[in-house]
Amino acid sequence: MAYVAVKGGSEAIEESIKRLTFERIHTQQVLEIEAIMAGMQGMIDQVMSESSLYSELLAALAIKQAQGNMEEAVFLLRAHRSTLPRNYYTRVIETDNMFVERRISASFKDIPGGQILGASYDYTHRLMDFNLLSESKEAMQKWLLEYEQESQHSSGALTLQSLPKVVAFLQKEGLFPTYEEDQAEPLDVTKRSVQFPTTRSERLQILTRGQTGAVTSLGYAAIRGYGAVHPTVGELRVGKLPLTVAYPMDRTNDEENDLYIGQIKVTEVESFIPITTKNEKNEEEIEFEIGYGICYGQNETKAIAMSILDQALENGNQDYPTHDEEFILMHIDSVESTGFISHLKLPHYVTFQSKLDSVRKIKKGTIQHEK
Amino acid sequence: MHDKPILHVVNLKKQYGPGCAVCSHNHEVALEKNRCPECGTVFACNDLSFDVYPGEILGVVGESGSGKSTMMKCLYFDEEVSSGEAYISCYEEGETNVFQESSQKLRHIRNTILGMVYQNPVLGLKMDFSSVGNIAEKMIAAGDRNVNRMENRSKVLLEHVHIPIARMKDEPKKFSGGMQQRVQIAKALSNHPPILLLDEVTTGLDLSVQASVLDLIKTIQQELGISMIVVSHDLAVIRMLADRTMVMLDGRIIEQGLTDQILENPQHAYTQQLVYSLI
Amino acid sequence: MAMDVVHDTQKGYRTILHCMSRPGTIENVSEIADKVTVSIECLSATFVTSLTLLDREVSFSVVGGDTKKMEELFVAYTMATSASLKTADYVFITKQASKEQIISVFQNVKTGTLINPQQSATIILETEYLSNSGNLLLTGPGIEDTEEVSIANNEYWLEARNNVNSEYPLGVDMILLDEFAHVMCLPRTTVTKIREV
Amino acid sequence: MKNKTHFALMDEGSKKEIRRATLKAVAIPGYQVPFASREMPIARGWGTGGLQLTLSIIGKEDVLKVIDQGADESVNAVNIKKLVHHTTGVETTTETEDATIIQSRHRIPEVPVTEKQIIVLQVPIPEPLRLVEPSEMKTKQLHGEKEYSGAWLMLFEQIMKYGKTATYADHPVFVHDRYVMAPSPIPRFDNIKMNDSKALILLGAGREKKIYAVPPYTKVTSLAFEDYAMEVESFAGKHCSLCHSTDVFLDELVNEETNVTYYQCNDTSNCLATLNEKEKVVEVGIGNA
Repeated sequence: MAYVAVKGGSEAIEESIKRLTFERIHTQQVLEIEAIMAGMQGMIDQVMSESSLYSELLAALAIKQAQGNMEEAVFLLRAHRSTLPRNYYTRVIETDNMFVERRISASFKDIPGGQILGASYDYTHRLMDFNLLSESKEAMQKWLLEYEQESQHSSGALTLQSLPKVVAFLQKEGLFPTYEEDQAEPLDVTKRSVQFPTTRSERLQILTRGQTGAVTSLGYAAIRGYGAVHPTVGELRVGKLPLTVAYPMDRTNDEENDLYIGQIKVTEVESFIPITTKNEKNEEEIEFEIGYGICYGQNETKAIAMSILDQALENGNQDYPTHDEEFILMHIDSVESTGFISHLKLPHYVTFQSKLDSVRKIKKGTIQHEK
Repeated sequence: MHDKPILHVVNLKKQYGPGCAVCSHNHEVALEKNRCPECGTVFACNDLSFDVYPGEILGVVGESGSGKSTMMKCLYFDEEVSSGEAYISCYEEGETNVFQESSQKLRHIRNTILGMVYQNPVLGLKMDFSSVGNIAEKMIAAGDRNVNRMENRSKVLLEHVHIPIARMKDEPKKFSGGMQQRVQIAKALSNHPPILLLDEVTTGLDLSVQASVLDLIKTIQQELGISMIVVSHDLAVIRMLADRTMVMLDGRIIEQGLTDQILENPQHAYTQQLVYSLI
Repeated sequence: MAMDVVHDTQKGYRTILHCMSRPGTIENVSEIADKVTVSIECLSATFVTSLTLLDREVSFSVVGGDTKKMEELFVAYTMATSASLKTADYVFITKQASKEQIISVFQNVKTGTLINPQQSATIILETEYLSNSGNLLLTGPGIEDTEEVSIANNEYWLEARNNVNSEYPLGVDMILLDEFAHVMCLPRTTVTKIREV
Repeated sequence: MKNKTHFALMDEGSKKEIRRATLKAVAIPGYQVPFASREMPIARGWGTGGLQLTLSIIGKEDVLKVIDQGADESVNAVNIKKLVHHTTGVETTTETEDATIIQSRHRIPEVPVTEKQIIVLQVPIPEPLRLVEPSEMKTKQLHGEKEYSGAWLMLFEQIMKYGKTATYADHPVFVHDRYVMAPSPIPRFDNIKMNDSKALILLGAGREKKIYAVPPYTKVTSLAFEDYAMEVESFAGKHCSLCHSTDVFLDELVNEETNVTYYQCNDTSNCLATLNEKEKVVEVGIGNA
């Protein structure tokens, strides 16, 4: 009988969860957290970015618990985030001071400090490497030895360096307007609700938390024709940023006393986008603006797409949904979209009964009318 | 004629742009037409002051770009004024400057005291809703909660504007421009607004339809004593409807008075040009 | 025994929620207030309320008496920011406040906007006594028929409150506290009337 | 790594934010107060708004009842109840009378609620004007200006088309003569229970990040024209096949073997109570004989 579905819920749930555990462990292969952390950096980065919680360990745990299901892993980490008190904000970070591991510019061949390719899939051939089916530790060690013997890798450590921004050089030349620094305290979208129209700090947070696929698709739509953004990647950099917080009991707010709390790896993109503005005389002019993208870990597509959407939303345009902040910001969050889609699986008996009643009455009414 | 105006407007100003030292002080001299050559600010309505008396039709005539449509939008609160005052005698006893009121109160004034017929029916109608629904919307906004009463009143009004009752459930998007305009008029009249604003309502209509719409407006005004502001670039319309007339040019009122007097003895060069071209 | 930041603030909050839902109803938080051991310049119930509602995401202002000590105390315990009367989310009016000071609070606090009426101040007012017999009659949401209350010195601010609440939904909500750790609330929807003798 | 969860799961800062929003919601009946909305261990759209409200108000002495579509044993109700119990240790119940907090999806219990209780309703779409206007910024403006002709017009159009209003569950209500509010997808049958309710009613939409409230003894009317009353779901001539109640909301069921339609109480705990009551009467009757 249909009614059984809503009865005996407790047992049904227990059984379903047991089954899930069975699926995870029945082959009796223990998936070590270390193995996920060592070999699944891409997934970890994506999970950290979408859940806006930077912890490689917790991300790896979430991936393990979710059996590699990304939306589930993000969900786990987000839910965990809700239980953590957050009493401090870090100091503002100047990304000029990033320890750069990779840095490219699509706008200029010669950028001061040079292009640094770093680690990238960009020029790999996407051919299946069947050798990985049987990879041995010995082979790994041999490869590493050879790698270190090559002279440029002799230091062993990463070639970290602090480089100035590409845009800074252009600003010196007067090609980019110089803006006054916005010292307004950013609004934390996870602590107070977003109001439309939003501030840029709110937009950037929601974009960087956005589901990678959603951000990418919408950024793509914005440059393909359903938007009015024509970007060039001015600078894309991947590297590490040190984080500090003000010493809690320090009333002088002296930066000397700041506490170092660790570092995060990020991908940062500054896209150069030409826009039309009006000068003091109300005449139209063309200027470059920067679309900004940043996300945890190495996730370049998302960061670029974010920079496109940032710019699209910065210059609203009623003709395109990709420039409509409600359309973009309300629909790219992984937990929200997957949650609402999946809630359709919940029983809707009462609502359906109500619908049925209404439809029947209308039908009856029409028949009476016709008589 | 009458002692107290139903609508009293003082120095209504609407500018687009920030203004600068040059145009903010002495724009009389500085402006090119209505635009400041220094900062590009446009003064769409520049210190408009006028009164509308109970039961009269005030005509507003001027070329396109003279600021008359912007003025109407300001009076219907579609646009926020840059500065100025307006007093409505049946709101707070005419002692409150309505331009200073909260949006909640403006909405109430608009729903209960004002009616508006836009030049473009798209602005005044929901094209996907039934015509009767469109007319009812205004009555609903004014607080009516009785379906039969609203339906009956809609039928009367539709008949008034010569739209067959059989088509009352059709959406305006299925209608011709003239029919849409007539639905809009029916809608604006539905809640007996003391003040009705009509912006180029007959523009774009066939001559025969024009005549019947104008007739309709005149009849309604006489029957119900509604005060109206009728904006038109067409002096013929103004001549037929308006008791008094003001002439606008480059965001300013250059002449106002009894319509007959203005037509017979125009003072301003621009008005003279208008009047003579009519003859 | 010290106040428990989890369970006592929960209780404090439920009391305020109950009172806010039922204006005129008087409850007390003495059980929690008695646990307050720090030396403070305000009523214990006020301190309980501050711990219940404030944290680093909101701002507050204190009016009346030596406000500096109280401000420091609230900042230290809740990490909330001290702000001007015009921008504060929570305004505490102490027993020491003069009539003029109280009226000036009502004239200056934020009352929200029509789009966001919740962005209005909550006033926490210390008063000598609150009781359920008196000639102040309350009606509005949360009140079945009429509530009769008396609030010490309400004549100081009743009119100012009426003015600030004149265009609903704009307005301010009040939490009233007395020396016996009684709590009563007056949300903006509550209409007051003095009983005519 | 610490394994123990904090009381009521959320950190105190999160609770405080929800509590502050809730107080404003009570002070402005029917107005949707925005809040940050934390991610919960259950999915968005599965009752996270209600859950956050429950977790922010609940204390050790509370007794919790959770129902989904009227049933205590519905999977989602059980799941939410389990989560709250695990993180707070509070007592749970299926008896409506015993509960101090009743979290519900799509129903208000048949048993009259009391002044001691708080009803928490889960809301999927809190904006009653969403069908009229997709933009949040614009709907906020409409509420601000008390401009509800769009909502009324929808009903008017239905009457013009069908001869009567054709709303389903979630028929909009007018609260304290100021705000049009989505009562959450409760059947029209339950709307009346919101008017002058003895209990405080809190409504939470987690995904849409809104909290709103109907304080006790507050005027709540279903949107309806003078001459076209809102019709509640009708079960005239039908009764519960188990307890034979007639004045309750019924689920329509079909016997798989005979293909005959029959009805059962939607509120399962009330059905059981009625049955027990009847047993008692029968027992007493036997005893007397």
